[in-house]
Amino acid sequence: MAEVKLSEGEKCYLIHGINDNFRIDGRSCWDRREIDLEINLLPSCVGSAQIRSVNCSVIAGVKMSLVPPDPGRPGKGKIEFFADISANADPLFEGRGGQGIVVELVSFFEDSYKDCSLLDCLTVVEGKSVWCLSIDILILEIGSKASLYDLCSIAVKAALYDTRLPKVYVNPDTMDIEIPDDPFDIMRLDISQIPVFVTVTRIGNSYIIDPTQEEEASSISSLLFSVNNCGTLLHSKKLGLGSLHCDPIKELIPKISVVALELHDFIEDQCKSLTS
Amino acid sequence: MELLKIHHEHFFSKGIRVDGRKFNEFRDLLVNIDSIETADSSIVVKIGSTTVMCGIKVTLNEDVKALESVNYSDLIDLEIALHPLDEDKGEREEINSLLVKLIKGNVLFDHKPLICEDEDGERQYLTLNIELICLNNDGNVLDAFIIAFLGAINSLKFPDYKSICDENLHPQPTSKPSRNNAEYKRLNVLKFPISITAALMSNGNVLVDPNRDEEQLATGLISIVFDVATEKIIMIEKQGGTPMDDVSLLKHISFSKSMATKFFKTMPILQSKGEAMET
Amino acid sequence: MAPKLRDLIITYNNLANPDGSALFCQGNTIVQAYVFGPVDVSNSKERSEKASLFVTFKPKNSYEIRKELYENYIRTVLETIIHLDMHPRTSISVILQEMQDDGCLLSAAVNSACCALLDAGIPMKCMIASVTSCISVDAIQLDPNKEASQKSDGSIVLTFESSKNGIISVTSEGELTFDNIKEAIKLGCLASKEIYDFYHKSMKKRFLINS
Amino acid sequence: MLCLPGDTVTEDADYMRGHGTYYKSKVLTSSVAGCIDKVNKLLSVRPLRTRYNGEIGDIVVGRVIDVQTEHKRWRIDTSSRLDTILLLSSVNLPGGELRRKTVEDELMMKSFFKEGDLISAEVQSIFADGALSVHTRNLKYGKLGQGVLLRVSPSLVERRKTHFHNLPCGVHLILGNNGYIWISLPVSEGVESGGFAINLDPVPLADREVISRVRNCILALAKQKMMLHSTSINTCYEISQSYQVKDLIKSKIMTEIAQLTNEKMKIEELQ
Repeated sequence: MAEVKLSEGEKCYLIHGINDNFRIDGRSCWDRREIDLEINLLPSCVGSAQIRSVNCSVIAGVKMSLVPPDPGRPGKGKIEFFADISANADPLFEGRGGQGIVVELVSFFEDSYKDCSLLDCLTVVEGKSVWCLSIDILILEIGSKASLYDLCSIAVKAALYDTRLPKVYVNPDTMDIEIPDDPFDIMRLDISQIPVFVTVTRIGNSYIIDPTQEEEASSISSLLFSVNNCGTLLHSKKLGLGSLHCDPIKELIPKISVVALELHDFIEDQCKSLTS
Repeated sequence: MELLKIHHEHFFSKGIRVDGRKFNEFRDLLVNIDSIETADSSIVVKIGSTTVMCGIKVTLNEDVKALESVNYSDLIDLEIALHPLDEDKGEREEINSLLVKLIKGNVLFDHKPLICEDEDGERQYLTLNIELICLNNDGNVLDAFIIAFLGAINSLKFPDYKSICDENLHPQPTSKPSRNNAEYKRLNVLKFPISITAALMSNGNVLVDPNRDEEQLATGLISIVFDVATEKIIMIEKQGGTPMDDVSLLKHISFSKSMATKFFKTMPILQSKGEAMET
Repeated sequence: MAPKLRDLIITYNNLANPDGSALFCQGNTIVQAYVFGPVDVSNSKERSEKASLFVTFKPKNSYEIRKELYENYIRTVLETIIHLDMHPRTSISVILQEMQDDGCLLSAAVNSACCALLDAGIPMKCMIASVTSCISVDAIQLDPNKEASQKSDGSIVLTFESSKNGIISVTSEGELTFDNIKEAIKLGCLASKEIYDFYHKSMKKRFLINS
Repeated sequence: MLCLPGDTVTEDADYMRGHGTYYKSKVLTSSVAGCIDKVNKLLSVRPLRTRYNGEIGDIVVGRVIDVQTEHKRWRIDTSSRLDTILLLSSVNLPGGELRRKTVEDELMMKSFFKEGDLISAEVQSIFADGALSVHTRNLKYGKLGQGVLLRVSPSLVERRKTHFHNLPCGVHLILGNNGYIWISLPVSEGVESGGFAINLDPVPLADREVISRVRNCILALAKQKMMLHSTSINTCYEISQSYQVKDLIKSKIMTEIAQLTNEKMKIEELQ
């Protein structure tokens, strides 16, 4: 992503606008741009989703395998995340440039999913064998870094919605695992508990969501939250260098829950309408 | 560059090349085996003034033991170096990837002798450390490398794994045991790759075995590797450059095939098991 | 019966940031191509007489060994057809992302690169079409899927150019006979015409939408 | 007519070679995918999308990439193939047109234009390798103040007599030939001081709404590859009034207003 450098005039215009709750494209601070979601597009994955917004495009694919569980967590499945900024969305990313974002993204996903209830339904034989879901996140294009997190979380959640695992039968005597060939004998995952990410970006004296590239260039820093379907904050992280004062953040939290719930509803509605 | 081109084209118009060769003629070939004492097999090949060297050393391989099944390609360790003073990164990568594809991608020899069992019935694996070095690059390094590789594999003799183990423990580079020892093993070569490289010139001429000047003037290179035992094509590689129509391409392939066969017959080192050359 | 390619789908300009982009599907093999440039380039990579071309192939799993072979092959093909001398001191980068491999990945990558270059409006001498055929003991198959190509004894990838239908690049794997190659060229010639037709059709569609 | 690379444009030797074509053994051949454009005897093929091909006299909007004091020039991004050059000798410095440029001015270059600044300028000359050299030696040109920059494909902006527009809705618009479009409030005459001082007072909300509406209208038109000029933008602006500004970034509505604009303009052309 080429670092956009703004002129003083542009920056000033932009920040004043946000203080008036009227952004350059006419949105208010808490409006999101259109999101276009598609699921079930990669036949080689058990679940996949693509998400597109202005200047941003992310594909998530899920693959599965049977593995022994971690000794400390015998009844829990595993989820692994891999991310790749494909084709460096811009030549400036070439090589190591994109690596920082990828590492941050993956570690935030791992932390947010660590105690997700989804892991419980991935157990096949407790202590012996569990499903391991490998989730590949392929970032084709980046608009702004802050909105990338939000979009990736939606793509992953939608891909998990789309995921169909084969039903597994365990022979009670030998404890052997049988996977029937029947393509219709499948189970779906309960995705309701899966968190989504909401990033708020501080510009001037206000917080906004889903910043454009220009807005991000004039921001001080961003806060990233993962929120589950009850509106509870699971995990958070600060992006960028600027320092933020605590009090306004406290006031933000109810607002973030609302935004997150909207996203949860959006994913559910979209996925339902896409599958029916 | 322009002058060089005019110079060469002057000769082409008379049907010969600057060094006096015909278009379809190879340069003189010189082969010298066992020039490196510390290697288990070594060979120096000169095509004109292009000089390459291939050395093979057999060592014990501990790494592959962890693998579930050990394949042919796991037992080859290939290292390729163009002359360090003459390093063109693009060219090196290209030759490197082609040779890896040829040597590791095809089962060229029977690798069973490299897998041994010790007294406890445990499997031990030997690796061929093959080093291909270009000492002087005057064009057509690929063909020279392949001849060197084939020659070196052919004349390779290695002791069984126990003495290699001993050698690892107490290295004795000076006391190299005599080669006539009956305990030495050989590899059974299955395929005999011979490569014919030609340069396509802008005026439509096709020059076999181009030297460096000709390579630089060429608008494209085509290499075809034949297995002379079966007369099959193991690899055909033309990367970019002037397009060739189907007729001339096929013509070139059949010509190269006869060339490769002829070439092979003139070189006993490549066909025999190496004994004939040792005297 | 004329041998058939799998269904082709091209989506041009599917991304906003690059100068040109194309999503190329050949059956279930999908490659996303991006083109950036011609743009100014750092002094170390600059060539005073023509544009520098960079090709990056991004496999799905990063330990793919064919990456370098593919990059070399594609770069040499593109160097032949792009008018590099028209934009001196600039760089053109072509980035190819494997999205899904169901056989003929190299061919799909070459074709997708051609589409993205068309989309970016980069001057080229002609178009290219790459066709893979795989050979087993008794049969030759055009545009095989992954399963078929794994079963076969050898494969050959031919890249044709559109002006005289000459062969720009050839690369092969496994053992082939002379007749195999002859047959593959014949099939490839026919198939490449089909691909050019498809380029025409898909471009026409794109122009119609936008005018 | 649609041409793809390698297709013959014409076999008639009378025609001249334009952009997007080349001679292949004396036959004029297309080198890009695009439509054939015929101007008298000049044949060119115009692709849907390319980088900006500058011509002398073009008006461009660009962003300063860096200041090269040692070369006495600025590098400007104009979405051209090579970075555009603005020489210190091609700018008017505060204090009059004929002022001599001194060593102090060289050291002060950064205070005139610095990295990230936006400028409007005119193409002065084209170097042999295709790089552009621009100048700002006119009061119209110079540094741009508060406003919004848009980037569209250069092929959507036609070469016209004027690229500076004061739209009836009350915004000032610079349609750069390079596809960079600048939207701001109108600058009152006489205030332009070679554009070195800029006004940073907050812009009233009502004016902001107009600017954003124009911005979204231009994006809607550009998405449908419609040519951008004052007429099309004005028409679209009026049509867009039935929607709120923030709805204009929804793709459905964008398509709708662009199509309505297209129809309305066709009707007006007929009249």
